[in-house]
Amino acid sequence: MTFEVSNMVLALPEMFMLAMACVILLAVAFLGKQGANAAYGLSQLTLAITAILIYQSLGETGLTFDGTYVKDAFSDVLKMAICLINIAVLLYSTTYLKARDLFKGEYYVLAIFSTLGMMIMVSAAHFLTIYLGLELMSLCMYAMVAMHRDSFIATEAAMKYFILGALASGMLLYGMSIIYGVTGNLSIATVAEVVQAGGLDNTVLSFGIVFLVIGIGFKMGAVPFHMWLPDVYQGAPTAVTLFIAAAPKVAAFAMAIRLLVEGLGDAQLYWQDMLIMLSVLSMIIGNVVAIAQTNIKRMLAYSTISHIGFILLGLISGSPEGYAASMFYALVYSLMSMGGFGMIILLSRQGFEADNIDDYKGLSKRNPWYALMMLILMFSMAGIPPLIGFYAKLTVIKSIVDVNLISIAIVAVLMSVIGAFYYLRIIKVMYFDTPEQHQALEAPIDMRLMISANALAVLMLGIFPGSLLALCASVFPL
Amino acid sequence: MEQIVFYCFASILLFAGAMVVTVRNPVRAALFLILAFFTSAGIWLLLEAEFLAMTLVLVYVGAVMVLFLFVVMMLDIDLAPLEEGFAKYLPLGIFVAALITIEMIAVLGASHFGLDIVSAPIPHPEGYSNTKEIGLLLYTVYVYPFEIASVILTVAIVAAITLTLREKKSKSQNISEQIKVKAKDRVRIVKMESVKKQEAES
Amino acid sequence: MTENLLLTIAFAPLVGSIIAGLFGKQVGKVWSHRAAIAGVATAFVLSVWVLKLVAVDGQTYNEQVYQWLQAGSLSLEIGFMVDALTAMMMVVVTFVSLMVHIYTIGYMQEDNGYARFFSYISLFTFAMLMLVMANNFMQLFFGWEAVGLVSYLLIGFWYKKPTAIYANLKAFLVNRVGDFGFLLGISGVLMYAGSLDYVEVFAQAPAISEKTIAIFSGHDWSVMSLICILLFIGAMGKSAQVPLHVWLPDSMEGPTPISALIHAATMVTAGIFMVTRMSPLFEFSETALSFILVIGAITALFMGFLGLIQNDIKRVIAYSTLSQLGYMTVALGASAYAAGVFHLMTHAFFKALLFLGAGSVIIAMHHEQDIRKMGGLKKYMPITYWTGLIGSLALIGFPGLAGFFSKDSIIEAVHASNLPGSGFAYFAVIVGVFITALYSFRLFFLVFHGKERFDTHGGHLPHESPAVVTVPLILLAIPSVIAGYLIGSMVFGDFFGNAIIVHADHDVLAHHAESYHGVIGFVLHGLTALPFWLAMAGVATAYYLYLVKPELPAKIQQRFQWLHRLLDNKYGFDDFNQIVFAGGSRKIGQLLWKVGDQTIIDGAVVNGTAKTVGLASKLVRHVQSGYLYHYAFAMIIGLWLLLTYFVV
Amino acid sequence: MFTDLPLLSLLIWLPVFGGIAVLVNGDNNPWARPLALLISVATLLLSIGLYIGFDNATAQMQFTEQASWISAFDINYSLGVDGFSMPLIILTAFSTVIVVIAGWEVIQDRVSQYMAAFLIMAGLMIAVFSALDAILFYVFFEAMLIPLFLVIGIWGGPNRVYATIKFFLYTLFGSVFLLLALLYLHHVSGSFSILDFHKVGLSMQEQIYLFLAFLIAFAVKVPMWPVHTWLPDAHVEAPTGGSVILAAITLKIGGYGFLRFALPITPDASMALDWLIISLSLTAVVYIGFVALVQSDLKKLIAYSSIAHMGFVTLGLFIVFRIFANSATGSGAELAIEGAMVQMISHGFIAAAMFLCVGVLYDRMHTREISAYGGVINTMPKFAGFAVFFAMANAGLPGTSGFVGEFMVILAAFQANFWFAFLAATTLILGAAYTLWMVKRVLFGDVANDDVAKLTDINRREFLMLAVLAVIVLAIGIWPAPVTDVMHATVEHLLTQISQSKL
Amino acid sequence: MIALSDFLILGALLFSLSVAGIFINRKNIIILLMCIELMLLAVNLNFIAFSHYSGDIAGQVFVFFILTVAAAEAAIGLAILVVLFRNKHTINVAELNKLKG
Repeated sequence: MTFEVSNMVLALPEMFMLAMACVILLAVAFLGKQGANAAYGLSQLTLAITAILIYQSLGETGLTFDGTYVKDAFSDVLKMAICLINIAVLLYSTTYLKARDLFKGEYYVLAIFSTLGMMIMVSAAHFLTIYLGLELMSLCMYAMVAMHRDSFIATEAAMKYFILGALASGMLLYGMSIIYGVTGNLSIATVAEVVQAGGLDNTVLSFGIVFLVIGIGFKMGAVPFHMWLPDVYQGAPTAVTLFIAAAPKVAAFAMAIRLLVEGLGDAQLYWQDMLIMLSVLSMIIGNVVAIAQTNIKRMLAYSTISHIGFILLGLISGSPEGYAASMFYALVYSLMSMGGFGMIILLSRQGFEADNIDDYKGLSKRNPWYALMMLILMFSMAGIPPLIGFYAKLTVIKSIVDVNLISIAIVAVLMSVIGAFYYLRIIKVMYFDTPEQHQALEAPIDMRLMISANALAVLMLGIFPGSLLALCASVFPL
Repeated sequence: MEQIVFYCFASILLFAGAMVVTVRNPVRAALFLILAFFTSAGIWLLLEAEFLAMTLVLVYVGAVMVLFLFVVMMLDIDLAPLEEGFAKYLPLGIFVAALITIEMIAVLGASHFGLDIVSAPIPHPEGYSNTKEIGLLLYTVYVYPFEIASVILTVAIVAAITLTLREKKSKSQNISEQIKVKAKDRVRIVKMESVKKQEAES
Repeated sequence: MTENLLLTIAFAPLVGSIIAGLFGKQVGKVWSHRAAIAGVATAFVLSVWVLKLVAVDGQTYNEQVYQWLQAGSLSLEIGFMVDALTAMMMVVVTFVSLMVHIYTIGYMQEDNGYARFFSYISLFTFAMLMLVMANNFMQLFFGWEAVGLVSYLLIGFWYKKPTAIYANLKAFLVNRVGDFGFLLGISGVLMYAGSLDYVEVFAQAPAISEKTIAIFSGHDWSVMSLICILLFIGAMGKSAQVPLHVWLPDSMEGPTPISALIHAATMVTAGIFMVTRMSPLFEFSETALSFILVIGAITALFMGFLGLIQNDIKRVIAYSTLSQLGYMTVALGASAYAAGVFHLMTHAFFKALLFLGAGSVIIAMHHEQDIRKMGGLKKYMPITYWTGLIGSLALIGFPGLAGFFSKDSIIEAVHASNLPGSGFAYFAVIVGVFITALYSFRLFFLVFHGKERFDTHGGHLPHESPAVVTVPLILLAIPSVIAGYLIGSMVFGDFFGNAIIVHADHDVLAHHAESYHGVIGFVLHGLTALPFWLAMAGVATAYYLYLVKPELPAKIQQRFQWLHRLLDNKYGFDDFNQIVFAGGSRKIGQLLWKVGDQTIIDGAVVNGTAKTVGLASKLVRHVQSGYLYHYAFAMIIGLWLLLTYFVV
Repeated sequence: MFTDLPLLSLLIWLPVFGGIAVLVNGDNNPWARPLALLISVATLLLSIGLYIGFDNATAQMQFTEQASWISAFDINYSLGVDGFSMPLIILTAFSTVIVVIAGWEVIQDRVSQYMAAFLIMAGLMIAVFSALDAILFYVFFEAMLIPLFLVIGIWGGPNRVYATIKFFLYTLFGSVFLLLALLYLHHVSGSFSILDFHKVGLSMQEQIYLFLAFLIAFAVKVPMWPVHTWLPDAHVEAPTGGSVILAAITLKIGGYGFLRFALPITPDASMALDWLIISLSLTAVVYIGFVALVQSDLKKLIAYSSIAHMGFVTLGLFIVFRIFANSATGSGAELAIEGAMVQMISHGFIAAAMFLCVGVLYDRMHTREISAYGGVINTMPKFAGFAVFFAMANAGLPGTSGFVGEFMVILAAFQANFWFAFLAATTLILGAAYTLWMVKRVLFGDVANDDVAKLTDINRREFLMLAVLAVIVLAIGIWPAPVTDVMHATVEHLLTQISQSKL
Repeated sequence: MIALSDFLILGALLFSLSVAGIFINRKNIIILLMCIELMLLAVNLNFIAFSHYSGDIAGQVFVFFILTVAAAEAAIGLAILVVLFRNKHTINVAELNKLKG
């Protein structure tokens, strides 16, 4: 219970970000109309510097704040990823917000706070920090969804998101309380020790795990706790959808790892089957329902659900390789969905959301380069090599094949075939149909460059996935 | 004695909870919720969580529920349509809820947490202060969560303001803007035909 | 004999063909036919030289040229085998071919496809030479199919004629049915002999003959019988034996020279040649021989009948060809291979002669082929008339002419055979003699004698054909007369040596040879024998019916309406094939396509899956009703499921 | 000389980067076509280097290259060829040249994209044939679908959307099972090297499942009955170049897959389930033969004929077990496998030529309905000559390459079982029937209508490509030994592999 | 003595009640928010009971934070509600159905 600065330095990125968040808040409060630009600039700076800070401290590990905060390779990599993802996300969103009179400093304040929440989750070593990080992240996102105050659907989405999110938080807490009751501890490491030691009441333990799994399932968007996801994705302003779709999934994944793997790794027997159920249902429902969608945001939402099913596969395997695979998948998914929603922003304009699939008709004629980028993203999501999405599927399926869950693997691959259909439909619309609109793109140059970089990264990482895979593998030592 | 108190509080709590769920008037629901909080606080006292019991009353009854009531009053909610029936899927819902409850009770019941399994705690020594204990922890071990909680509250403020604050039309003058004004911004000259063209009758 | 010599023989016509075919436009008509004729003439001259080497010097040749393919221990090679049989065939082929080449100059003078025609017939010569000179089954099959290809091309030579392109398709397909059996036969040979080389296979024959194969489980069949019958099915296709004969009459849609060359003299006899070549195998299977005997007999007799009622000059000859092929086949069945091949040779000469004669008539009639519109041409076309007479007499087996020797030896051989079915075969060939004479002279009389029933086309009287047409007729007439005198060495002598193997039990010719005392004796004996009198009776009947009482045939036709209809429908083979095989396959195809592919596989399975998924998608979509309480309820259901499955 | 160069890498990446270069050049660039031609010809020349430098005597992988690719999973960039893959690589390179020439004038819309798609596809397909690492193989195996999907979808016919999506999902459906199988093999063997897969021991049950996975994957690709229905649709809608590649190369990947994966990795299951493949193959030959007979669309007819011909490939590959059991002479197994290979190669040329012929007609008349034609020979004699030649080759006429493979397989099939040969040999009749009936209706007869009367004969470009193909078809038919010689050692090696039980 | 199970069952009943409230109530979003408060109350009860019986005060600290967060949550929830009401002039749950399918 002593305060040592040298220990607290481990949390420097979070501290820095918090400080900067306050600076941004002040800037917004005092700069008036100029605040938004300043907030945007400062936010990007914050994210960049945070990423650099994390990068520089790579390799240092340890617990601090009396075991509520942990810094390890896992947290460093994911936090860095979250920062980088959000840099791109903010860049994309800004274009969108500016075009719709939503360009306000508060957006960035909330975004940075939310990012902070994610980082706290990722670095949590205690149930309490997980919970608080989660709430910090979620509360910001509820508010962000509602930020388009004049939009019916945005507020409706926010309300649904909020109610269901709170419900899920309640469940998660309930689960935590039960685990606390069983193990008598709230620190993840200690819980793990107690569980490993055994002699616990298994019924109650699995009872608690059920609630934890529901909480995790909700945050990730796994069936049947997914119902918020399509509505929120569709209703939220695309900039916010983009924000929700990318980094929070990484954070939710981190939460799953912290809770289930680090905390309850020895109770894998209990949560494995639950996750199998969620995973299989997610893959089926996500892919099947996506087929009937006409709104691309909604379609991508369902596709997200199916991707979540795949991410869960890696956890199911219960092996370090599987966790690494899941992590790889989560990162890759973020990269792809960022690109996908970014593309929607790129094509949208004032008064035109570009969120109907038909809006993409003949894109390849109107704009071959971006059609190609979208093609890369779609094929990647469908899991066709040599794009990165393929390796994501490959690694998770490999991990469950390695633990002999062949039947699950068969479901997974079959669903990926069904899934390919709706991605192909986008490509079909872009390439095989004749254009109905002829307006030129209105996006600024940084947006264009970023989206190209994003899609090309999907391609290049697909051709050379080795380093990213190695990175993920290194996080989970055997 | 304790048991009688507990069961009293418990039944009032459940009753209040049930009423919160079922009454149609939000004001009454809020009031029942306050009742529930009070009884909860009583139960927490039984569990020797004095500090939290007080916090519950102060924070919840004092602040949160007032906020609720305030919003209920502020929004001019037309209650009439809210009265309409909500019973279509009710049986199914109740059934599932009942099942879950039974399952939960089965897990949490006496077979797992009865007195023979979890014995009563050793009473605290004299001079034990629940508030002090919590306070000690809060500012040492849990300083990090504490900071986060503060951030959450900040966010709540920011978010609430962002969402609900409407920039009023400022009544103060902005001189530079007034100077910049040009005639064409202020006066629109509309050319009109002196005689309105006859539309072709269809 | 050297490899180069044989290569030259085979490839000289091919070179001619390429020049005429690919460069016909550039070199012009004249050089086209010069090139082609030069090629064939070279082949002919050298073939004669080869025949001399074989027959006189007793040389044989069997060497590989190159390895075609190797798979494991199996080596398929291209090579030549020349023995007496080959040499004889080479001469016949190149000789008839040369004649046809020359004849074509006149016959096709006005045709647009002049060069193309020369290219085709030279190509045919090449293919036929490859067939006969092969030393293995693979190459034999190559030649076999290649002549089929050329036949296809030539029947459809006038590609604008719907009947021609129908006929060529039919010819190819029917031949393919035969090839189907042939290829299976070859496969069997490979399986049991482990090689496709003639010599090696023949060496294995005794061993193979002891093996059995269970095609239908429980029934062991003799492998040799199976192989031989399969091979013979190939021969049935190419040599137009019942029931695979249907293509040959239709093939007359092609230009007349190829009717002579391909569909009378050479290609159709490939089957006969093949069976003869395979005699070391066939001799081990009496079943196969009986089968051949019966099939041949049926063809010989019943195809003859059909010749009686045809009115198209070429079709009459075509049916006659069928019937004669039946004779040859009967000879094979009776193990009288030498007689069969001898008949093949003589038939090649006189049938080519008849066809070319018919062609000459057709030219004179301005491409009118209906014999009811001819008559009395004797005085206009003396050369054609006399050569035609020689041909016809040779065909009916008039003593002293080529056909007499070959046909008589066949009849005698069948008579001596004691295989199952030989009785029927003997009956068939005997009756066939009468029929042959009847239709041959019906044709002869109707064309050359009697009233002039032709349309004079505004005063243009028919006239004799030019020299390029008549010279081949004369040249062909010569062997038609004298070729029979080779009987001594070819049928009864040891001309063929080891080329033909006959088991002692079947050796009907050897038995026959004992009573052979030279040509004169044979002729004299022939004059007293039954066939001669039957032939004379046939001629007389024809004379009576068509010259003396021309109105009688119509009455007979009235009287035997059903019979006429039966013959007119060619026993219904064509209709049967058309309805059952052609129509049936199309029906099956439609069924499999529409029902199998489109309805079941695509409709039910492929699109059905897609539809099901789509439907499921639409259904599940409704669960996402937009109502918050449904969403919450879904979560509760999830909770309930998890609790129930994993806790309680 | 050639062994010093990383020849396979060059063969893969030259067309891929060349394709990208063409793509970047843009559609309005007049150099798109010459550049594409240059690259494709260069690739072809390089691939001939492969033939020259190839050592016939060994079954070892040759021209091997090895580099670490995804070290985390021990996935390597590992290349090499043997007697099976080398000819197919040359075929690929050759077909690409033909496709580039075929699209020279015909494609006017998005030319550089068209050329680039084919060049990239060529690189990917060469990579499929030369990959020795399972994942590397799979990556290229799948990646190839993308350009093909686009080619059919963008330049295809009116019903292209249905066709492309059907094609894509069908093949994807098949290949995901391959992926599972490969992952499982990795699980068992601890390596992704295909050659290690060959060595790994597997129980019967494992083999059966693996075999079925391979079967689904490759049966769709080949395609075998009853998973063939994507092919006619894809062919009908594809532009000529797409059809050519589809028929010449894509289908071969299925056959190659059986050779590389199914047979050596799961020999016991292959033996136990050979009846299945054999019956499906024979069904393909007979059933599809009948179906082809009644097609009214030229391309559909040829597509069905492709399916029937590919039936010989699978038949040839899987009768070996019966031959082992039956025949004392023992050469039948080699005959069967080599026959299947020759059939693949020959079909690559003949089907390509047939589709080019249809393309020639389609470019002029813009219809593929057989009934719209008739008497084409009158106006296009040169073309008709080629068409009849290729039709004959398609019908398996001796002297053409089409004969060789069928002949070898039928000879071998007899050694397995008389009825196999019997049913297989029906192709002699059916193949001739549907091909020649089509020829009759399209080419022969009097000029059917005014459109036919206006036809012009093939130009020099078309003549060139058809002539080259004709020469090759003829050459292989007359002397197939150069094709088969390169594979003897490999075939023998394969036969020893599959004759040793893994149980 | 009151058994731990009694408290837990009470918590469970309260939890179920609030959960049921969320899907039974179809008319009024405010009541939904209240249900959530009720649910957190149940959780808190659990924590405190466990904390009491194990003699570990950490559970009570947790409850403290839950209370804090719940307050913040309520604030944001109500803010969203206000925005929603301004847009739709209703807080009827059944009318929140523009997004579906």
